[in-house]
Amino acid sequence: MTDAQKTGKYVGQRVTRNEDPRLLTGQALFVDDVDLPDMLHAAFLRSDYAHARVRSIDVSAARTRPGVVAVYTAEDMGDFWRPGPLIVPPPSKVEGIVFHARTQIPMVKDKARHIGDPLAVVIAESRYIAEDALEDIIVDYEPLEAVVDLEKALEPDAPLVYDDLDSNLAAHVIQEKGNYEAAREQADVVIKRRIVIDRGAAAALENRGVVAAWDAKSQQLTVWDTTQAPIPIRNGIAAMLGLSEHQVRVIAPFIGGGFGPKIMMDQPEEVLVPWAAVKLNRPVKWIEDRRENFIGTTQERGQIHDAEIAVTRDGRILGLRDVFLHDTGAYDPYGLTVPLNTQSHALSAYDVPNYYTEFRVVFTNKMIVTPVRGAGRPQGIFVMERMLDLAAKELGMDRTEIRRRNYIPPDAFPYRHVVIDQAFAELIFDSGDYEPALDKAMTMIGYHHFLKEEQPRLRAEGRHVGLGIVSFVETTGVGPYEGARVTVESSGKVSVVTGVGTQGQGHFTSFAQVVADQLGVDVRDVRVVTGDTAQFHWGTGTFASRGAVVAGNAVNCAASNVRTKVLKLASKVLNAPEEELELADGQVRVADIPEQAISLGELAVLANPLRGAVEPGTEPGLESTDYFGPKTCATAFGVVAMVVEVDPETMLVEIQRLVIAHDCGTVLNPMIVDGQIHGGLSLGIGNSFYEQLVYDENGQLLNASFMDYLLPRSTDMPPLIEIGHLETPSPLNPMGSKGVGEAGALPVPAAFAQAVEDALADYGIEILETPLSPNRLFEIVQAARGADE
Amino acid sequence: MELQGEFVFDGSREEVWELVRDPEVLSSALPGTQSLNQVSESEYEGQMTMRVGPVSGVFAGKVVVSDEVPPESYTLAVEGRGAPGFAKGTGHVQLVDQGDGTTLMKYEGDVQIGGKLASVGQRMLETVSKSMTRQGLETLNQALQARKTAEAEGREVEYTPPSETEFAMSVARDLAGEVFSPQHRTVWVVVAVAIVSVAIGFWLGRRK
Amino acid sequence: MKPAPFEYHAPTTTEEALALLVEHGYDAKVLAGGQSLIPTMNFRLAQPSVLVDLNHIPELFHIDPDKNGGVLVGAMTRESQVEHDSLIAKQAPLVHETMPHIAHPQIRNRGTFGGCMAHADPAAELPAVSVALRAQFRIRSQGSERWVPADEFFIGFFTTALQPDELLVEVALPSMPPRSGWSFQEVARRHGDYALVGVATLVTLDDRGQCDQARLVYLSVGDGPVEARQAADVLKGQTPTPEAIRAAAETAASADVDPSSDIHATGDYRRHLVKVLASRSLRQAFERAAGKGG
Amino acid sequence: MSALRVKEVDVDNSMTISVTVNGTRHVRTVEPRMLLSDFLRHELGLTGTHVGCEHGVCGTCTVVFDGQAVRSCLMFAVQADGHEVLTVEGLGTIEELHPLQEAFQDAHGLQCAFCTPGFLMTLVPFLDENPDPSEDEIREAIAGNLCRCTGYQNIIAAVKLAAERMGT
Repeated sequence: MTDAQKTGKYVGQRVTRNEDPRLLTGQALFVDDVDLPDMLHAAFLRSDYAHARVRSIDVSAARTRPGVVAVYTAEDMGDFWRPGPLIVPPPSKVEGIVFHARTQIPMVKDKARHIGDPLAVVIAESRYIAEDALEDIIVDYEPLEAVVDLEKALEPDAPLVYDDLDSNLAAHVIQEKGNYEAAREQADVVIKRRIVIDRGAAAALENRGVVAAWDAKSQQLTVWDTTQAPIPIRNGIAAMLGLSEHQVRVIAPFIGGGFGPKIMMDQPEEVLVPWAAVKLNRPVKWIEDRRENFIGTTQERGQIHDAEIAVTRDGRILGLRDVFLHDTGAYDPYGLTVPLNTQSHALSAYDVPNYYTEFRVVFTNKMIVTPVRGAGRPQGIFVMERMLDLAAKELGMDRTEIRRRNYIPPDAFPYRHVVIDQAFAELIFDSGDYEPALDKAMTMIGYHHFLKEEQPRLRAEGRHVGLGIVSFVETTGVGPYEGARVTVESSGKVSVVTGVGTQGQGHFTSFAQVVADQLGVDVRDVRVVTGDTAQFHWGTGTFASRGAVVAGNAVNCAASNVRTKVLKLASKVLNAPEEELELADGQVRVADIPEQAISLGELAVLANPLRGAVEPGTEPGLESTDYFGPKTCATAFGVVAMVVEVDPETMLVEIQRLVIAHDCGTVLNPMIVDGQIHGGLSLGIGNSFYEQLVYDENGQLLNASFMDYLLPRSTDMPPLIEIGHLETPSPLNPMGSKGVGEAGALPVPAAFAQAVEDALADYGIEILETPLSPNRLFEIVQAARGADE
Repeated sequence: MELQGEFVFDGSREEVWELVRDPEVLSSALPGTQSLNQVSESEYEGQMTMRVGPVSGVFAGKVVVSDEVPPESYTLAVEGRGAPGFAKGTGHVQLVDQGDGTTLMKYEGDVQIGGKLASVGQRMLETVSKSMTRQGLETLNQALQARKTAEAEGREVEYTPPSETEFAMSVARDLAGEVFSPQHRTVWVVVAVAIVSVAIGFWLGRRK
Repeated sequence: MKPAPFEYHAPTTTEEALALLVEHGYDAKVLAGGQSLIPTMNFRLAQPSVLVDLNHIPELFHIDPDKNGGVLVGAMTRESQVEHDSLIAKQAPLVHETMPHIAHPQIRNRGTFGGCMAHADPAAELPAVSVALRAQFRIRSQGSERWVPADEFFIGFFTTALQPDELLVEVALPSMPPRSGWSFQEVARRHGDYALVGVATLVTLDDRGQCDQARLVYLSVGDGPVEARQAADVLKGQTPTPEAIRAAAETAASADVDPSSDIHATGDYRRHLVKVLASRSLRQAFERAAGKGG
Repeated sequence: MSALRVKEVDVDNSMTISVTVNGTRHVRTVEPRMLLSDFLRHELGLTGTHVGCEHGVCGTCTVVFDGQAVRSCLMFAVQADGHEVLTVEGLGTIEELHPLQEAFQDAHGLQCAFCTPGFLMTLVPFLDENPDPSEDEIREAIAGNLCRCTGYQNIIAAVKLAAERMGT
């Protein structure tokens, strides 16, 4: 696509979504809507203990309950029982890396390692009966001491999550850039703090679910799965069941929110439900319930950082040292993606010459940790932004100034970060221009006005208002690749098929926009199919803010190829040189001679003749399949600013204003991009003040319901989120786009902490943790007061 | 969850000891008990129905008494398990003769709660446990007074087990023996307290 | 999360309902709005074997004027109806003001006034409000009826004076004396959540403008509604100055309550909120009693 | 050891009920314990009503019951016997959206759309009663519906837009 095409009739425009009418009328298919004749229903028995040896499981009573068709434990699986695959191995490029792979198991054989570990599955005529039967099962446990606290877990006498390992250390990684120790010697100011980030849930409104149907006659297995990655799941299920990949079709229909955990592949239920369907030769449905979602779906964020920043008197960062513990939970199938992201984002948008970063990944008796919208990035951003705030305070410097002085300058791109990141290569920032975004955010929030006039005035009235402003980068659009097939059908309508799944990101529209511009058709005439392996079976999935970037560019490539074919054929048919042809209104026509035209549908028929010969070396049809794989990540950037008011009596916090200046390169559909930002920010608000998974010392999750795990509601959001766009196109892909899916989630906790600290400036508190709560703020203030006395 | 506290019984240390270690107490005590077997000198197993507020469930329970130093101290290991989850606790109980005819009971223990009870019933666990423990001990003291009165009057201690609902109500109330007839319900009361606390601790509401 | 099986009955008269309760005893559970019971059943923490659904008994749905300006509310009256009722708004403004704090609109459309009382959740708003108002509860059993005052109705955690064969049929909300002021305040993590602490406050001034009586009834700080009687004593006969209010608030926090901790709030924080809410609610209530403000 | 259960109930105590959904009367025989949400979705095949928590917090399963928004996961199907239910399928069609649905599309008030039917069914009776709501009233009206994608901003915009269009 040429630069001129970056904003076309559709691309770059606010096009309302093609998929909405179906979604709005209840006509869109979600996994739990699949209803098949003779379908059975599964329910899982999960461990009562976070850590226990399972001596025996007595399922005899459950098996005899009327309506129960089967009850399986690990024993019944025979050779099919095996640990799942290591989805992401550790990057080989990092030297001296220690990594112990312990992938999750379908059902517990000997030891339950967290309260979500499945012990048995009941298959019955209805979910009601299946749940009745769960209560018939008697498990004899030998409870073991649970590993919960990250630091205690690494003490020499700690109980072991894995008896065959010497300790609970799952991985150890050190990366260095420059020489931090030497830099520290040069520093005027060195600040060291411990920073704690606690766990949260992804909490998509749709719980997970799997429906599997085996057709014995055609030897075909069809699986509907709430997955963000249908193709890898298909391959995994085929391997597990010993089927050819072509015997398995995985469909990810409409998905009710992903946010990360639905990328996780070969989860116990995803393996067991298809296995049971084949074994019983009847369709089986399992729909996770909300409590299961809290105890059986992966989570994220728990880390403890010991960070140290070395700065000069004029606010230049000489180096950062960050040593942290990362909680991976009971298994580590997703490798090091999350802590590597933390490592690569702790330097954020800043030109830091010296960096020492070291992490230990720790096994605990808690739910597995895999990426949740943000995926390790918010932790890194939180650490760096908090350290910069402390440094600014120490130096008596304006907080925006210290950031400005350290931004990677626009002429330093591509900027070598040196650290190896989750894409297994050295992180290189492709492009960026950070100061304009800072300026924009400052203007939008009225930075100077607020600090010089509004805040003093309100403080004089006894009100506790504060401002927070932080920057963030987000590596997006990671490889390896995605593909797409674009076909002009004989009706003149265009179909687009891609391997990624969709969970609300608007792919049915944004991909259609790209194609509609390339082929000159109405955007409503482009039908997009995602997430069906029978339609397209190459690709990885929708995660890491990569759908629009990677799959979007693949769609663009394929559409561009079709355009070439169209022009070539039309040139013959219309007897005009290609340069004189234009594609518009579903037609190819000779520019300036509108009556000399042919519709795309007619061309499609001509391209697929029923008689005659197809020229050697050409393909039939107006169709092309193409792939796109970016060399490295596209780096998005943004600045978030907010104004909060704290009620110092109750410690309730109100976010009064929230603005974001954001740069995600070329925007396909600003309406969709804004929506993604809104959603990310609301998760960020949750991670700041509402959402915290509380485990007790025995590894029991204490808030496994929406009553006690608090998602932000409409009344918890600021009155208005203001978004300012900047566009620094990525040089890594023809469309110049960068991802946006996770952006909002990254900076909010850091901005919130800064704003609350500012609002409560007269209490002299330091906030070194997230999420907060009114209760926690009360304690922090009490502690600060106690220290004063 | 840690539980600890003190309670003063109106009776001598020996009387209190006898009360809390009376096997008969164990076998007759708990309303809703469907079975109760003494497995060994210091171990009991049984099954009981609990209904408290909206929560109901059948729990299988086990109590093991150890480290007995009559009449000074003992350790209890308590386990109750049902479909809604489990409660498991150890408690150390110490009796101190106060020299004025009263006995100070000091208890400290750790209760572990798991399953659904833990994951969705958190909201008021501590409040419930605190209050239930206090009320359970008061019941016990009432039982002690009744026993002393009966002994003084030289008659048999009469016992009518309370109904499940009465039990729940009486535990919830600051009961003082209104419902509980004067009997000894020692260890099982403690078990009951632990399990009931857990059971009630779960609670759900419209606020969702 | 599907409920265990049960037997379902939908009587159309109170008598029928009472007969069913006698027949099934402890095994039966009364289904009013179901907004607390049904989630508990979905989690299978409640597994009643019989449900007696009161939704088909017309006589339990009403809001009527009572003698002396009071209001009679039928047990099955939906919370949303109470919320929007003009008689309630006029005669029981404390109730009117409290209703929007209860959960969310969908829950109030189904949840009932009496069901909330009979459920006796220590974190519920209406029990505290009913104690502050000195409401009376009409309880029926087969062949008899009794009235129980609010402070005797709530016994403890989810426990009321109701026997298994009894039904709460009506709640009488007495009118407030002249020169009365009211306030309902709560602190919740999010709007509509169970309050970390809440208080229903009712004060009455004598003709000299001094506090004749004050009632502060807290929720979420104990095993039921907790009335701060010592704080009230501090105010009695006092001119409601900021100092007097502060003293009462201190007393409420230090002497009247002993709140526990949970995952959302520690006992210390709750105690602190007891003080904050006492001040805020007393201030508002006294202003109203004096005819200033709302 | 036997199953730990208070009292076994005969599972086969089904009842025949008649429920009018979106104007059509449906007669079915169901167990008393069947939730109204499951009845709508799995007995009647009206899968537009979604289920997100089954403990009455998320609002995803909201339907209009006798004119009022209620959580269908907190009612038993037998309780709907003789009553009227309106679900998202009873609003507009793909070809002809209800003005509220149209406003949701225009204002981008939906992303994954799992929560959307619950919002719509909460808002239909709300807008009937409050044709010209303030922003705060809208926020309050939808406070019992969780959305994880939109941050609510565009939902609120959609409601304003719908109110504007429906008012004229």
